Amino acid sequence: MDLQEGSTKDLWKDIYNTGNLHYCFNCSTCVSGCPASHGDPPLLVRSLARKVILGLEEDLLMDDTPWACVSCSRCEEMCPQNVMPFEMILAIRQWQCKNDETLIPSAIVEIYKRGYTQAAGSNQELRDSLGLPPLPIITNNPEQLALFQEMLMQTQIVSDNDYMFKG
Amino acid sequence: MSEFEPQIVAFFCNWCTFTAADLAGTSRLSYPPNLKIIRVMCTGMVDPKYVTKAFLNGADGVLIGGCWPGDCHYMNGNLKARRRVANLTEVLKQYGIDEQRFWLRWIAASEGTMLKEVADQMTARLKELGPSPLRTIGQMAM
Amino acid sequence: MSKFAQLSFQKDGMNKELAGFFQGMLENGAVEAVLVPMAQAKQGVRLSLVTSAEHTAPVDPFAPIAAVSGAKIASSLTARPSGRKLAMVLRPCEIRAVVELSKLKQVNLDDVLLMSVDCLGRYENTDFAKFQEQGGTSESFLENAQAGKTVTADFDIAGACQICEFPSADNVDLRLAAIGAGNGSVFIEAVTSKGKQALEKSGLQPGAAPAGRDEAVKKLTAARTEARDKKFSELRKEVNSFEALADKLSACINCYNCRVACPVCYCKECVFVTDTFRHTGDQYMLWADQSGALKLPNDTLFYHLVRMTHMSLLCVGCGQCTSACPNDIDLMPLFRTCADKTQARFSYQAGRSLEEEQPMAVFKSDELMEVTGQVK
Amino acid sequence: MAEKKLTGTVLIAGAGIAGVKAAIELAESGYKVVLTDDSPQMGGILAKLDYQFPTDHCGMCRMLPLVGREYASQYCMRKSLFHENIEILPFTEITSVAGDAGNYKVELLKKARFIDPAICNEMGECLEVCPVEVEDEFNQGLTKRKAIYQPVPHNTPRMLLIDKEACTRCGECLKVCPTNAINLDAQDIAETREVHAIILASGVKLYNIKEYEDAKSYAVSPDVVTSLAFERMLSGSGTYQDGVIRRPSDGKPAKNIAWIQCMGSRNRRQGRDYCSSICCMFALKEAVLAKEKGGPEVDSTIFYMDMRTFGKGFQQYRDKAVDEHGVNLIRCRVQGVTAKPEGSLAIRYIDPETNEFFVQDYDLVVMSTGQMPYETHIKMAGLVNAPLDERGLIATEPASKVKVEGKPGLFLCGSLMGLTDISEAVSSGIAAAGEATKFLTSLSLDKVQEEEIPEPTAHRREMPLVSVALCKCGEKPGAEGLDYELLSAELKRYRGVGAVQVIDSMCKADGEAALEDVFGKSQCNRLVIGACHPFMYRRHLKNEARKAGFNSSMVEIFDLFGMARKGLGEPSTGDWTLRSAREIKADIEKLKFKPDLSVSTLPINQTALVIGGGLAGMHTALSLADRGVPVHLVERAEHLGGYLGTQVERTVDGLAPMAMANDMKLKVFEHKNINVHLNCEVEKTVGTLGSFESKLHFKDSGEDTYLHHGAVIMATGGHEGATSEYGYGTSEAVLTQSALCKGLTSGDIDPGELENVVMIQCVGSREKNGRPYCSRICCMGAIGNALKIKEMNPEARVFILYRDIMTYGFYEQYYSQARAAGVIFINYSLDNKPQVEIDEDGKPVVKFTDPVLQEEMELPADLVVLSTGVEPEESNLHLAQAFNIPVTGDWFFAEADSKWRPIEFQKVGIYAAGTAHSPMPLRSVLLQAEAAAQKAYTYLSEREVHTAAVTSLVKDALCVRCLRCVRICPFEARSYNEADKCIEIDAAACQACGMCAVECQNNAAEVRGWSDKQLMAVIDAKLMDSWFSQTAG
Repeated sequence: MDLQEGSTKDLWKDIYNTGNLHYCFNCSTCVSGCPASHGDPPLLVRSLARKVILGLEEDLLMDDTPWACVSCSRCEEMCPQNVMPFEMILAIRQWQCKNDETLIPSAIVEIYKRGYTQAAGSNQELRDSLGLPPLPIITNNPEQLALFQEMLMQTQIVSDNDYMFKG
Repeated sequence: MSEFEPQIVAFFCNWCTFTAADLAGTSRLSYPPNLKIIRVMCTGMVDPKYVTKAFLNGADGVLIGGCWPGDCHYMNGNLKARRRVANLTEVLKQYGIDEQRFWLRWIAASEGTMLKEVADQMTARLKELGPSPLRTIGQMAM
Repeated sequence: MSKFAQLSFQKDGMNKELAGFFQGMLENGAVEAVLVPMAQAKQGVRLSLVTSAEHTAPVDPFAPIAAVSGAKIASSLTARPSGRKLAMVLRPCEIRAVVELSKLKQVNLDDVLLMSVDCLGRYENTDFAKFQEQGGTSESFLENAQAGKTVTADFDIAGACQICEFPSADNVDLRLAAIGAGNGSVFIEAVTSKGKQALEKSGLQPGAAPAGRDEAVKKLTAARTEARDKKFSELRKEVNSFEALADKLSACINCYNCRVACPVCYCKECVFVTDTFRHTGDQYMLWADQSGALKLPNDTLFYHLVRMTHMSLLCVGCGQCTSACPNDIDLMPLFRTCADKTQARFSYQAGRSLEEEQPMAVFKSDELMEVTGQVK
Repeated sequence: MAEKKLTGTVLIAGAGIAGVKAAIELAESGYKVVLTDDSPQMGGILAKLDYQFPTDHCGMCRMLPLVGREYASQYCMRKSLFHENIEILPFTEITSVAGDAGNYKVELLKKARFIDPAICNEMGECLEVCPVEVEDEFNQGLTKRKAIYQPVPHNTPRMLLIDKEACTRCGECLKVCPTNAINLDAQDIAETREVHAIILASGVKLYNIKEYEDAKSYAVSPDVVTSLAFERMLSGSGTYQDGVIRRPSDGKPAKNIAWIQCMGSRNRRQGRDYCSSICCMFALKEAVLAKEKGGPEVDSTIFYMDMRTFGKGFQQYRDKAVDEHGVNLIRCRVQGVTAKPEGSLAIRYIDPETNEFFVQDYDLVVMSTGQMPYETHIKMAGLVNAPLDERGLIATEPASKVKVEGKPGLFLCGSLMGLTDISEAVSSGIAAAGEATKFLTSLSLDKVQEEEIPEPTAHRREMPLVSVALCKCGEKPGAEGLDYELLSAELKRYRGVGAVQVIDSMCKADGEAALEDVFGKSQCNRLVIGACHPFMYRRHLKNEARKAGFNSSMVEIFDLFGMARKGLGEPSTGDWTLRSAREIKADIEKLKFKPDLSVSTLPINQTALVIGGGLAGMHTALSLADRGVPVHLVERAEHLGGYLGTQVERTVDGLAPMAMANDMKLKVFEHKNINVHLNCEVEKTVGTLGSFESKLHFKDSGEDTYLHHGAVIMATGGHEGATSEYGYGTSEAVLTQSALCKGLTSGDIDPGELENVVMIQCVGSREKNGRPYCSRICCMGAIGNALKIKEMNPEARVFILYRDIMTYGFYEQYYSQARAAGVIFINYSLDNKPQVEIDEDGKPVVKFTDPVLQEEMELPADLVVLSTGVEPEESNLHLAQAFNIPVTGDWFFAEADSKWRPIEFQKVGIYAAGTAHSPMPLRSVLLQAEAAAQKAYTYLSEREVHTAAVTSLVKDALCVRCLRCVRICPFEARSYNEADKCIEIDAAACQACGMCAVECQNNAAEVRGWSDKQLMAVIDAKLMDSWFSQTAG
């Protein structure tokens, strides 16, 4: 990556213009406990911050991971530098959409297909160890899922782009 | 016939081991009265003559207690002591007084418990071994 | 690579040749003085300090006697050096002692040309007198001894020599090599550059090395080592307790001759004759009170044990302690067996090298862990 | 009282290590000290640490005075500290401070202990019966203690007290107390002290995981402990009794242990934008000890952000920990700990090398809880009404860490200065004492005047006849169990004993009369005193004895409540008495052969030699000169100033070294007490403390002169390291930080023209085949320059490629500032260094890997700036030889002890200041300079100093000059005088350790008062008794 050619110096101003962003010192607190970091590809909050700071525009536009955030805001609570990573993620989502009206986050497709954006099964082991029942996942319940998808079809963004969801 | 009570001459360094003995005392960790404690400023001050004399005068065991390597108030007196002990042991060993009767141990100021353990172990060991072979000669060294 | 020069001679001509050699060294200024064994007016051979070339005639360096350890004399000559170049002709055991003494600043080798003689052993002083009366000479001794015949009718070489594994000396500049030199010749070997220069100056022509020497030295060493180990194991069986030690020393009269004769007992005055061991009458009474009876002098065992702890690390096994004892206590084996243990503990060998630090002069933080057997 | 006013007196608030050091220092130089502490103990957290980095050893006792050692206690400082001139008031609060510099009125509140130490016989019956159990704070709550307790287990005397909060007033203790020492209705006592100066040393608190919510996601189980608790788990006096590191919850051995760094530190969100600066080394040390003590199967892992090994030897320690001990370091700040049902503790982290996630189970998790400033700052500032600075710390004068701003007579030390480790705490204690001394001298106050008691002649030659005086301590019922009748009878029988007398209370006034009586009646020439806790008033007793007519070196003092009493389980009268008898007999024997210990005085040439005319040297010189000490200041170059003072315009923390240097130069040249020698070097030196002679060689003139002086300060400084890495020298655009700094100030470099600047840290530093050490100041330097560029041209992009950012303590805030200003910090590792290529038009192109994105980056830079570290002066090698002092492998001077004697050398009278010791920021340089000046002043302020009475001697007639004693002496106290051909002893340096005496086989070397004669007599006595006690049953 050529930082001279390939980076937009002031990108952060467009995306997330707060005093806090730059305080980030990549300590990894945000990622180490992030539920979405279990996903594939994982959501790596600190990498997003780094991309914004470096101004890696292309890269950031293509990046789906912000949409994997489950808004638990743990990163928000734990960040020692008050970067407010969750705010940043929302800002990145907005910026992505602003830059491409046609953008349909893969997350929506995931929601349509299985009702959630996360690999929710991933912490099943931990749930078992704590004697918790498995999560009531909608995919285990086909007719409910059908109704759910039907409902989503009503929404404009889905119906307008139904080609992406069918089959 | 009362049980054999070994006589142990214990040279303790003023800084670490003597403090540990004190600590053991205040912590009510009573150690056997067999220990005849002699405070020296440093284990590096313990002359082989003293140990030899103690044995010749009928001590059943000699214990030298000092700071762990690196802790010595005088930087390295304990390291010198260790060499001297090794040397003297080689001499005495030939005639029947070996590592079982002549101990060097590192006991830090905080290790009151260890001091008690060492004292107990040595006393027990010497009870097994019985009186020092030198007692029988009765040739004192003054 | 060391250099050799050969001295050849007819029967009874060895010392004449050697005298010539030393004369040469003095004349050509290789050295200004020589310390060398010399025949004395009537009988006996003693180390003598020669400063004039005209006086080298009586030299007899191979004479099988060492009435006083040459190391002690080396110390008196060099501890406070004269500044004059001095050659010292000493036996291997004396050389080893010199090495230790120089570490203790008791010998100063700065202006010294150190020379050794091959040694097949020495006779006790009284025996040497007999040896001479029976017409023994250094040449005859060298010849017989190399043939393994050191025993005469009623005496043999000193016990120490019988178990001495160092017939040839290291850490010298020049060697007077007789072992394996063949009859009628002695070789002078220059070991160091210092030695080479001296040899050149002495005016001798360099020649070939003595063919059989190394082999002969090896053979002799092997034999003596075997004898040594035999002696060690015998003694260890015999003296394996303090009682046995006390018996062994029962004849001791605390005259301290052993330490006076010992080349590495370098104290001006032994601690046992200082105030530390001078006591009052009631002190003795009190000690007697404790055990009911007190042997006097009371510190016999104490003295010998302390001397062992002090000196065994530096013991070179010369046997002067035995020779010096007026009551024929054979101290040498006691000390050598002890030294064998103590020196091994610090993988030290007294007299081996000038560079090796004496065991009590060095210490490390991560050594001898077995002594306490403790880990943090 | 008028007299009191005359003697300079200083109050020190806080008996932590810094306060204690300051107290010892002032006491040593002859001033009175009042040392208070809120807590009932002394020594701060140090009392709890058995091991200190980077040596992993304890050596606190090395802080004790060397030369004036007879005035202070001579034993492990964990027991406690006694010094003639120090009044120690633990468990005492300062309620108010009135008055002003030179005349403070301090109101104290001595908190009620409910147990009167003067009466308590320390047998601890009460401890047995007290029914209340609470967490023992000494063991960080890992163990329990009673409501009646002893703050530090080592304390002698035990200093028992009752925990007011915990006590239920059940009165059980009252029933068993044989001495009625307990008074449950005791009240706090208010007292007043008048002092001339005050040193604040109250330290700071540690982050408390119970108190703050951001610890909650970590402290999820009793097996998640603080680093201090872990320290107790390793301590012989803690929970490590059976030699196993055990989990608090179930006592299972802990094999897999994790450390989590920065607990409570480096957290802007919590308003803690600072680094605790000790935790990294603390954790490394604990991780290593865990492996050493727990054995090879123990696994240590540290989760960190930056491993801050900035101090002397720290980086080397880290390398050893990783390479030799196999400690795992993972650069990841984890979000929390999960307690698994089966009891293990799970930690999820991202592997910085691969960006992969792992979940690892641990048996034990240690939280590296950091130092917490502010609270004590606010409290102390309030008390003495001192200003706080913008950081919230007590404001100090610009360049000083210890002088409170606008408050002469008020000083700081220890962690109040910002957050310090032991070494700097100790230095600061000395420096604060130094500033205080300066202040006291400016008020021309007296030092403590010793009571003049004529020393009776020692009757050495006479047949020794000993009298024994047994103190009953005013019938202290504690002595019940000790049969004085039997004891005296037993002793009377002993030969050499002239008289035995039981005295009611020796420590009280009538004791004196009683002693005179003893001396008068008996014809005894020696005296053994048996008393309780004699160490508390040892000198008092000796003085009493002197007045009574005994030569004080012919007096032995025996602690009736000491060894004879301790170690007995439940003493039957017989045991205690018999033991005491044996011990006293041994003392009698020792005394009989004791020589006359006359104190020798050492004349002091009251002049100092300071080597190095940099900021450290000049500051030291001025500090001494201002106190009236003549100084020779020697500088190799043509001009003063050194590296910093001639090369560096500004430092990140707002100091102006060059300006400061110019200012100092003027003062130095004008000062009547300072004699500057330029262009010359010290070639060789002979002599010892008080009388050195140094040969000075002038380079151009080739002349030599000789200087005479009493002490030496090494202030040789250092300079920026050299490099050939990263294309340095091949392009104008590749330069060092100092070059950039100069360029920016001179205007040769115009930030306006800069688009991309790349700074590379640790060039040649912290590399085994380079400079193995961390130069400590480079990160601050780079950040300073980066900020400057940003300030002049916000558009410029500044990248700093670093390995660990070493902004310890409050320097962290500059790191934050830099990030806020948009400086981009990118981490690199030693095995993947950045590459710099110079393109055809001479422009450097930097290639590096961004570990966050795991991506190769490339950037053409207008400037590549290299932090090439600090190197010591080569001349150190020569000086080390000339003065016979050691240097480290890196050619910095090797101080006597990295923690406890950071300013001194083993050889007394020689001190190091500033970069000569190790690289450090300017404020620390000046701190050390102040400390070095004080160390020297302690001696130079006197015409002569008394050396200790107990030192080693040479019996020349017996000496063979083998020099074994010279070689073995650890204090360079013995030397061979070539001229006179004899061994000489530096009585000031000799610490009487006796190593020479053993090394010398015929006792030509001997320690006065510890002769073979005495020791062997003691052995006799010890065994003799055992013989008849056996026969006697």
